[in-house]
Amino acid sequence: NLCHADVSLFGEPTEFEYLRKVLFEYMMGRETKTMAKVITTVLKFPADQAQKILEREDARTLFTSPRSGIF
Amino acid sequence: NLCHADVSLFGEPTEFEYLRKVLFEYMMGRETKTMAKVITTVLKFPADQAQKILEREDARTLFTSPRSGIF
Amino acid sequence: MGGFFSSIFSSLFGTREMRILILGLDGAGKTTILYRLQVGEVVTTIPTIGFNVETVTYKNLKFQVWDLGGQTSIRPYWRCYYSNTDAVIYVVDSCDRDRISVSKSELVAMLEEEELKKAILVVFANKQDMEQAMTPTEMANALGLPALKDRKWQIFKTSATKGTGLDEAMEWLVEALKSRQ
Amino acid sequence: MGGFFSSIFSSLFGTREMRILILGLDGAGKTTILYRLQVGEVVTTIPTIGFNVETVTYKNLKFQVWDLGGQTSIRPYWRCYYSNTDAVIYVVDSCDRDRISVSKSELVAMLEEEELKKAILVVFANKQDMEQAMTPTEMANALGLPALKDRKWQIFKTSATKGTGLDEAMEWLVEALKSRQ
Ligand SMILES: Nc1nc2c(ncn2[C@@H]2O[C@H](COP(=O)(O)OP(=O)(O)OP(=O)(O)O)[C@@H](O)[C@H]2O)c(=O)[nH]1
Ligand SMILES: Nc1nc2c(ncn2[C@@H]2O[C@H](COP(=O)(O)OP(=O)(O)OP(=O)(O)O)[C@@H](O)[C@H]2O)c(=O)[nH]1
Ligand SMILES: [Mg+2]
Ligand SMILES: [Mg+2]
Repeated sequence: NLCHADVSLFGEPTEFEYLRKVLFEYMMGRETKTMAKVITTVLKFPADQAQKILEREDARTLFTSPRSGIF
Repeated sequence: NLCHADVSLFGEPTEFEYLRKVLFEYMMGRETKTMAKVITTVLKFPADQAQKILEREDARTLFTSPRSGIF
Repeated sequence: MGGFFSSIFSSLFGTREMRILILGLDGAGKTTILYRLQVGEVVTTIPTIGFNVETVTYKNLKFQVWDLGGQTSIRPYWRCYYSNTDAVIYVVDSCDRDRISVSKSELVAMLEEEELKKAILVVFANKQDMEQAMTPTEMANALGLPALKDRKWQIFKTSATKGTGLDEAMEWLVEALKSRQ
Repeated sequence: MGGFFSSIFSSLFGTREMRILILGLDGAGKTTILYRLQVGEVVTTIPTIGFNVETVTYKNLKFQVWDLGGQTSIRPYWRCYYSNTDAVIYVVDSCDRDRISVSKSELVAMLEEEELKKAILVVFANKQDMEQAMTPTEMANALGLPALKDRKWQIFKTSATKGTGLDEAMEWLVEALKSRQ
């Protein structure tokens, strides 16, 4: 049986594990902008939704970026 | 071929669509506590990771909950 | 004496949104009911893969109402939404005799959950506009409602498309929520 | 005169973390290199499903170094990490002649990305401790490096396990980053 539980929509279990890792970091608030890009790509979000999510990330990193305090 | 692109690790494409919907709401900052529960369940996060995520949600809803202003 | 506290309580009751879940098998009419309650109209629905959540105001009370998709593969995730739930509206298609036992076991599993211990249960015997509809008594028995312990519950005949029975059910629910305070 | 501005610049350069990506096929030695750079030791690695990100301090400069998993199925996601990248360390297993062409096409695709237009490229011809290792010249040609346009690049022989070649490569990278300011 080729369709065992480890065969994923992603083609490979690796991708599933990858998603979990990236999501965990995102949900713990780490590098959220980059993680958001990965998540929306891996899960093939429709373009409009991906854009909304990334715009929201831009808005929130404005307030919390460690780089924003330099100037 | 039973293993076409719509067959997912989740067993069903419905679950994949479901995950995307819930994640979108989470990433847009809506009902994040509930969404976090769903996400960690759907993706079968290890118990320790799920707990860390939910603790973090508890901590942040303390500051942003619409109910917290009542008293 | 009691005036001060009761006015705090009533304003609290007036301010705090009650959390209500609409649950039931796919196709039972949950989404139709949600929007019937919210906007008073029959909307065209597609199967809910995910959820709808709306604020419904009824008799000056605000409810945050969650309508969760009922398909088999996503039913296991209902439990992720149980926390802080004040009431469950359990919707059953009164014509779907084939799946009444499935509907029963989902209901039983749900009521066993600790997080729903104090939740009020309203069963909507929906699609009563159809000829073959089970009667509420028939359905109550099929679902095992009379055997429920430590649960405030009631069953109502409804037709979400015709809009019948919903008012009566919501009125009962509001009273039940109030008297629970 | 210039003292004031140059001290601002040096403190800026000293404060702002440079963003560096370590890319390359699976098994090339990326994770081994990351921790060699960070803690100066050879760590035991497992294939990276996801990434490692560490702050590496080198000659008073702080780098945020991302080591991304290189397996085929997750390689398409490298591009999600490209934004704001100052340099790419591209790691190649010098003994993996079978996949040098795969390594080349991944490199070419990467360098075509707009977001990496200004990124400096350092190729690590890794596993030079092995007998069958390709020479840097051989590898540079196999990767098509001499044909690169508008790109600051260099190739170095390294052995992450023996710890050879890394210092030289990092020194070049630091100078390249500084002179780019
Ligand atoms: N005849 C009749 N049809 C109804 C009634 N309520 C809903 N329906 C119809 O039943 C079908 C399913 O209704 P939905 O509200 O989408 O069902 P649901 O419970 O939300 O289903 P899922 O989202 O899949 O869980 C639709 O075609 C509705 O128009 C009713 O009272 N009578
Ligand atoms: N002989 C030799 N082995 C090395 C060298 N560098 C790394 N290795 C070994 O190569 C294997 C793979 O190394 P990793 O650092 O895990 O490879 P990677 O590039 O991170 O692989 P992915 O995470 O799958 O992308 C390990 O067994 C390392 O010990 C080297 O310079 N020489
Ligand atoms: Mg629905
Ligand atoms: Mg690795």
